[in-house]
Amino acid sequence: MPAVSLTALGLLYLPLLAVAAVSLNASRYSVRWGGFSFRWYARLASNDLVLEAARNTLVLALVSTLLATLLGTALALGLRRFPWPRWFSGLLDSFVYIPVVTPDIVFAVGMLLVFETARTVFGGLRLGLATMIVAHVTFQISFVALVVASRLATIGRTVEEAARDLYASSWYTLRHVTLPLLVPGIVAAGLLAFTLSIDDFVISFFTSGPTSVTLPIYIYGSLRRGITPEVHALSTVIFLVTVLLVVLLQLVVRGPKEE
Amino acid sequence: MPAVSLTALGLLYLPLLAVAAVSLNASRYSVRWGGFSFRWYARLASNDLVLEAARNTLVLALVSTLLATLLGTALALGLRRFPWPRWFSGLLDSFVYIPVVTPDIVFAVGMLLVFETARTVFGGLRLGLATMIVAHVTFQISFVALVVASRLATIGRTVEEAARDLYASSWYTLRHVTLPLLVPGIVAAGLLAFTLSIDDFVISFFTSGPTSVTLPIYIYGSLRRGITPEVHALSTVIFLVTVLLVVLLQLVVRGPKEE
Amino acid sequence: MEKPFHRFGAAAAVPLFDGSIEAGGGALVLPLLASCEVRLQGIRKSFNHTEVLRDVSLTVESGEFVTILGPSGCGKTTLLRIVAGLELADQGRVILSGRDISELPANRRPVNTVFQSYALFPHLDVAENVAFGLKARRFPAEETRRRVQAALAMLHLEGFRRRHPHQLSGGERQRVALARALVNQPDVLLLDEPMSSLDAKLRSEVQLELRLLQRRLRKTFILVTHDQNEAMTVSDRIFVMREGRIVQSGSPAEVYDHPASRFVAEFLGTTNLIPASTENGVCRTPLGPLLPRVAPPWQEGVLAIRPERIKVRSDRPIANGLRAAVSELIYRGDHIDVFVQPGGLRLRCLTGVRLALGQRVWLELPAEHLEPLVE
Amino acid sequence: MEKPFHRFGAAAAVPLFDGSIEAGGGALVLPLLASCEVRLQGIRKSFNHTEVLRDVSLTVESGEFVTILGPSGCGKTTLLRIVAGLELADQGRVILSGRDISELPANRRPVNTVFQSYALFPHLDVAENVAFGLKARRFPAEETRRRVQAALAMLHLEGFRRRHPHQLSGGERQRVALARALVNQPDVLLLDEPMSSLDAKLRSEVQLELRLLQRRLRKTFILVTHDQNEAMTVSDRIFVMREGRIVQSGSPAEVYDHPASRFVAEFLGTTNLIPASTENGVCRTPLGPLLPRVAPPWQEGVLAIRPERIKVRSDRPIANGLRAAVSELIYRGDHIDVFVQPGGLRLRCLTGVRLALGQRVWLELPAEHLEPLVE
Repeated sequence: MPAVSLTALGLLYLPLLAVAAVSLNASRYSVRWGGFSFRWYARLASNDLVLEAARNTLVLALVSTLLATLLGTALALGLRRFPWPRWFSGLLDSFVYIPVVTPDIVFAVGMLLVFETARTVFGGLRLGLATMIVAHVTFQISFVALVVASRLATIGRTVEEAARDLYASSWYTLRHVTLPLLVPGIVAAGLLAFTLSIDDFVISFFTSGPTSVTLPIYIYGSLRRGITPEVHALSTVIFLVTVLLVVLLQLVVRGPKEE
Repeated sequence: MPAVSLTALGLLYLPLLAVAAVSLNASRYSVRWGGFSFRWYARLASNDLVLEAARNTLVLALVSTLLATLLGTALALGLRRFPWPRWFSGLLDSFVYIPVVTPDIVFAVGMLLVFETARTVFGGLRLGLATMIVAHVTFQISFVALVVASRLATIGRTVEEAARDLYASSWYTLRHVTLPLLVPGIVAAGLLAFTLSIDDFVISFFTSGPTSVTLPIYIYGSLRRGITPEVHALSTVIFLVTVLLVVLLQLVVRGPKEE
Repeated sequence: MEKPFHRFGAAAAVPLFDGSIEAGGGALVLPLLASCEVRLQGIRKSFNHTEVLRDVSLTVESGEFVTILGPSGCGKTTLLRIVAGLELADQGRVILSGRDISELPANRRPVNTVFQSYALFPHLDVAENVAFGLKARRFPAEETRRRVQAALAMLHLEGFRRRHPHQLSGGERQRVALARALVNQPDVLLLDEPMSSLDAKLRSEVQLELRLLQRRLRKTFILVTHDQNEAMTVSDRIFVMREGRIVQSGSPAEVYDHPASRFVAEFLGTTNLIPASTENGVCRTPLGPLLPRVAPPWQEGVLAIRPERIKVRSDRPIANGLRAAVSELIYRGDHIDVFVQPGGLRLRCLTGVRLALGQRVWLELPAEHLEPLVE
Repeated sequence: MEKPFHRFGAAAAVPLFDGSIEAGGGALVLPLLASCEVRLQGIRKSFNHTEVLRDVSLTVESGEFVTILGPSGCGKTTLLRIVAGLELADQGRVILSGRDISELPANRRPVNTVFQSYALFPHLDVAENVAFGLKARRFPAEETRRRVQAALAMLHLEGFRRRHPHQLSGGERQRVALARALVNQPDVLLLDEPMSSLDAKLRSEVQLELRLLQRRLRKTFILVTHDQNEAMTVSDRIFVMREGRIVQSGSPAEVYDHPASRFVAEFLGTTNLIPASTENGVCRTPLGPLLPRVAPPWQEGVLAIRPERIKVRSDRPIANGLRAAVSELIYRGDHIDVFVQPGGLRLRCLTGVRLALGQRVWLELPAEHLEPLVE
C-alpha cells in the first residue's frame, strides 16, 4: 500500500521534475546532459516578449481577482444570509456550482459571442486586456462564491445572532463580526481565483488581442514552433510560483485557531 | 443583497444563455433572429468530424477516468490508512494538492517532454489516443485522491476498528467495511475526473495525434476559422451534458443517509 | 479539573455592579430599577407546517428566576428566542414591563441572551467580547471601559482580558458569555441551556453560583433547560413544557411533590407508578387496596409515589402497608437504592439502613405522598 | 422519550444465551466456561512523547464487573484499547486466562468492545451488524443465523432486524452494539463510556439493566467511564485512575467511604473539606477541635466528611459538634441541601426535615465518618 502510493505520487511528478531537470541542462537537446547551467533562465530574463507576457498575466490576474473576489463574496453573502425559500436556495447553489464545471471552451465560445455581439451593436469594442478581465471575472466568480459560502457555513449563524442580541444593526454585524471572520475564506478564495487566472489558456486565448499575450499563450505559441529549453525554464518558474501560492493558501486556510 | 446576488448570477449565465439562444436561431448571423430552428443541431448530427471527435472524447474520458479512479483511490487509501509519521503525512498531502493547481500548460510541457524523450530512447512512440490517456490519467489522479481522501476522513477510523475488534482481517475490513462506505466518494471522484477529461483542451491538444481529435480541439479549430452556429449548437450540447453530470454528482455525494 | 467561579456572593472587595451606573448616550435608556415583568400571551409558532409552540401564555415577575423545563424538541428554546427577538411569533404578544415588544427586532430589545454554545466572537479578546454590546450602541469610551471593568471583576475574569475564546476553558467561556450579557444591564437575562457543555461536577457548582448571582443582582432571569436537577436547584418557579404547551407551573417543591400528570411525575425525578382502579372510593392495585392523598378523578389510572417517600419498616404499618423481599440493592454513597418486586411490580425505595438481599421487610406507602395522576 | 430495554432479568420466554451454544468452526475456540481472568502488568504507553499510562498493573477476576473511573484525559480509554488490541503498549503485558496476548492483533483476541459512539456499520442492517463477527470468522450459516437470533432476542431487537443504524434511536443503537459484541461470546466484554450519548433519564435505567445482564451472563465486563454515579451503580469493583496511574481500587462502598486521597474524595460524589493541623493527637480546625476516624499521618492536612454523614440535631452532641445558622436551602425533591457557614467554611449537609433560612442548628460530624486525607 505505502509503496504503491509513493510510486503513484512519483509518476505524477515525473513530467514536472523532468521539465525542471531539462531546464537546468546547458545543452539545447533535452536527452543529452551538457552540464548544469542557468543559461536558459538568464535568456528568459532578457526576452522582452516573455517579460511583456508576464506583466500582462499579472495585471490580468490581479485586476480580475480583485473584482471577482468582491462580486463573489457579495454573491455568497446573498446566497447564505438572505432567507430564500428552501427549494430556491438549493437551486441557487446548483446555479453557482454549474459554471465551475462547465468546460472552459464552452465559456470561451460564449464570451466570444457576447463580445462580438457587443461590437456589432455598440461598435468600437476591441479585444484586449479589458475583454480578458471581463471574461476572467465571469468564470472566477463561481469559484470565489463557493469557497466563501463554505466558509460562511462553518462560521455558523449563532455569532451573528449574538451580535444582533447585543444591539448590533445588520450593517454593524456584517462589518464587525461576519466580515472579520470571513477574512481567511475571502483570502483563500482570492488566491484560488488568482491561480485560476494565471493558469487559464483557453479563455484568454479567445478573448485576447495582439497586444495582450499572457504566459500560457506565449508558451502555447512557442510549443507550436517546437519545444525549447527556454520554455522548460519558463514552465519551471510558473510551477514554482504555483507551489508558493499553494503553501500560502494552506497557511491562510488553516489560519488562526478558533472557538 | 438578494438583488445583487441574482444579478451577479445572471451575468455569469449571460454568455452561456446567449450561446444556447443563438444556436436555436435559423439565421447564420447571430445578431439577426431568423426564426426558431434545430437545423444546426441536425447538421451537427451528420457531421462525421464531430461524431469522430465525440467518440474520441468519450473513449478518452471513460478509459482515463477508470484508470485514474483506481490509482487515485489506492493513493488516497495509502495516504490516509498507512501510519506515516505526522510531518511526512502533511508533506504527502501537499504533494497531492500541488498538481491540482499546477497550470495545465505546464503539465502539457512536461508530458510533451516525457513523450519526446521516450520516443528518442525507445523509438516508435506515436502521439495519439494512448498518449492522451496517459496524460489525462496523470492529471486526474490528484483530483481523485483528494476527493476520496476527504471521504475517508468523514468515515472516520472507528468503524474500521470495530471491524478489527470483530475478528476481521485487514483485507476483510477493506472489502466489507471501508470500500462499501467509500462508494459514494469514489463515484463522485470518478464523475469529477470524467468532467475534467471532457473539459480539457490544453493537455489534449499537445498530446493528441492527427487521428485523435476531441470535441474541445474540434471547437478550437472551428473557432480559429471563425465562429459558426454549428459551434454554438455543439457548445450547448456539451454544456447540457455537464449540467447533467453535476446533477448526478450532487445526487451521489448526498447519497443515502448515514449514522 | 477547573476552578468554578467561587464567591460570587462574597464580592465585597469588587466594585458593585448594580444600578449605580447610569446608561450612557445610547438610543435605549434602560429603566434600571423599574419593574421588569415579562408577559407572553398566546404565543404560537410553526416551522415548515409543524407547530412548535401552541398557545403559550405565561408571566414572569420582576426579579424572579424562572426555568422553562422540558425534553428536547418541546419548543422551549424557540420560546426563549421569541422573547429575545431572534424569532418572531406567528401569533401572540411579548410584553415587557407593560410595553408590547412583539415587533421589535432583537437589537432593539433590552434583553440579553447567554447562548448554549456561548457564541463568543472568536476574533475578539475577552474584554472586546464584553464591550461589544456597549460599542454597538456607541457608549462613550470612558463609560464603556468602566462598565467592562466592573463586569470582568464581578465574574473574576480580570486575568483573562487579553485572552481569546479558544484559549479559555468551558467554564471560563461561560463566565465571559455571562459578563457580555450582564454588562448591558438588560431588563431580562435569557439563558439557553448554559450548563450543557460543562461536566457534571462543574455544572452543579456553577448552578449554585448562578443562583447566588441572580439573588444579588435581583434581575429577571429566564433559564431554559432539560435538566430537572438544574431546574430544581436554581429556580423560584418552574414551567414544565411538553410538545409546545406549558403543562404545569409552580415552585420546585410544588411541581415535584404534586405533579399534575404522569409526564411531569416521570420527567422530574424518579417515581414509582402503580396501576389502580377505583371502586366505592377505594383504590384496588396489584399491591392490594391503597388509600391515595385525594380521591382519583378516574375509574382506571395510575398512582405515583416517590422512592424516598416509601418507608422501610420492621413492623406492620397501620395503613397502606405491604410486605416484600429485597430483590436488588445498589450502594450509591449518600443512600442505598432498594428494589422490591411485590405483586409483579418493581418498586424502588431509598434507605439509609443496611438491608440484605432477600430480606423480607414491611413497606409503608404514606397516603399523603400517594398521588393519583392523570395521563 | 424512548423505552429502555426493560426486563433483561425476566427473560424466561427468551432463548437463553449462555454457554449452551458451542463455538462453531472458527479459528478461535472460545473457552466458554473456563476462567476469564484479565491481568495487566506494568503497562506503559506514550503518544508524541507524552506519557499517557505510567506503569499500570491490575487484575480483573473471572466474571467480575469492574469499572475504570477517571476524568477525561487520565488514560482510561487508552488502557481499554490496549486490552482490546487496538493499541499496543510500549511496555508491559496483557494476560488473559493465563495466556500472554500482548502481541496478538485485535482481530485474534477473544475480547469484544462496545465503542463510545457504538461504531455500527452504517451500510449494514441490524442483523448484518450483529452477524459481522461470526461471518468474519466464517461460521456456518445455520450456526450464525441461530446465534444472531438469540442475541437479537436477548436484547429485544427482533423488531429491528432490517433497520439500518440511522433509523434507530440512541438507546436502540446501544443495544445493537451490545448484541454485536456479545454474539461472539467473548471472554471479556469491554465497554468504552457506552452511556455517554444517552440522556440522563435513559442512562440511569440502562445502567441498571446492564448490571442485571452481566449478573445473568456471568461474563467479565470492563467498563470505562468518567461518571462516578455510573461506576457506583454497575461495578463490583472500581479502579480510580488519575494521570495515567491507578490511585485507588476497591468496592464502591470502600472507595466512597474511605477515599485514599483528596482527589478520590472530590471525584466520587460531593464532600466537605476541613483544613486541620494535628497537635498532641487532636485535630485543630476552624470549626474547633475534631476527632477523626484514625489519627492523621500528617501535621497539616485536610479532613473530609460526606454531606449525608453530617447529622443535623436540635440538641448538643457529645463530641464533634458545632452550632451554625442555615445560610442556604435548596429543595431537591428527594432531599434538601442545607448550607451552613461556621468559621468561614461552607459546609453542605443533607436533611429530610424542613429547616428555615437563618435557623440555628447543632451539627454532629461523627468521628467514624471524618476521614483524614492525603493530598
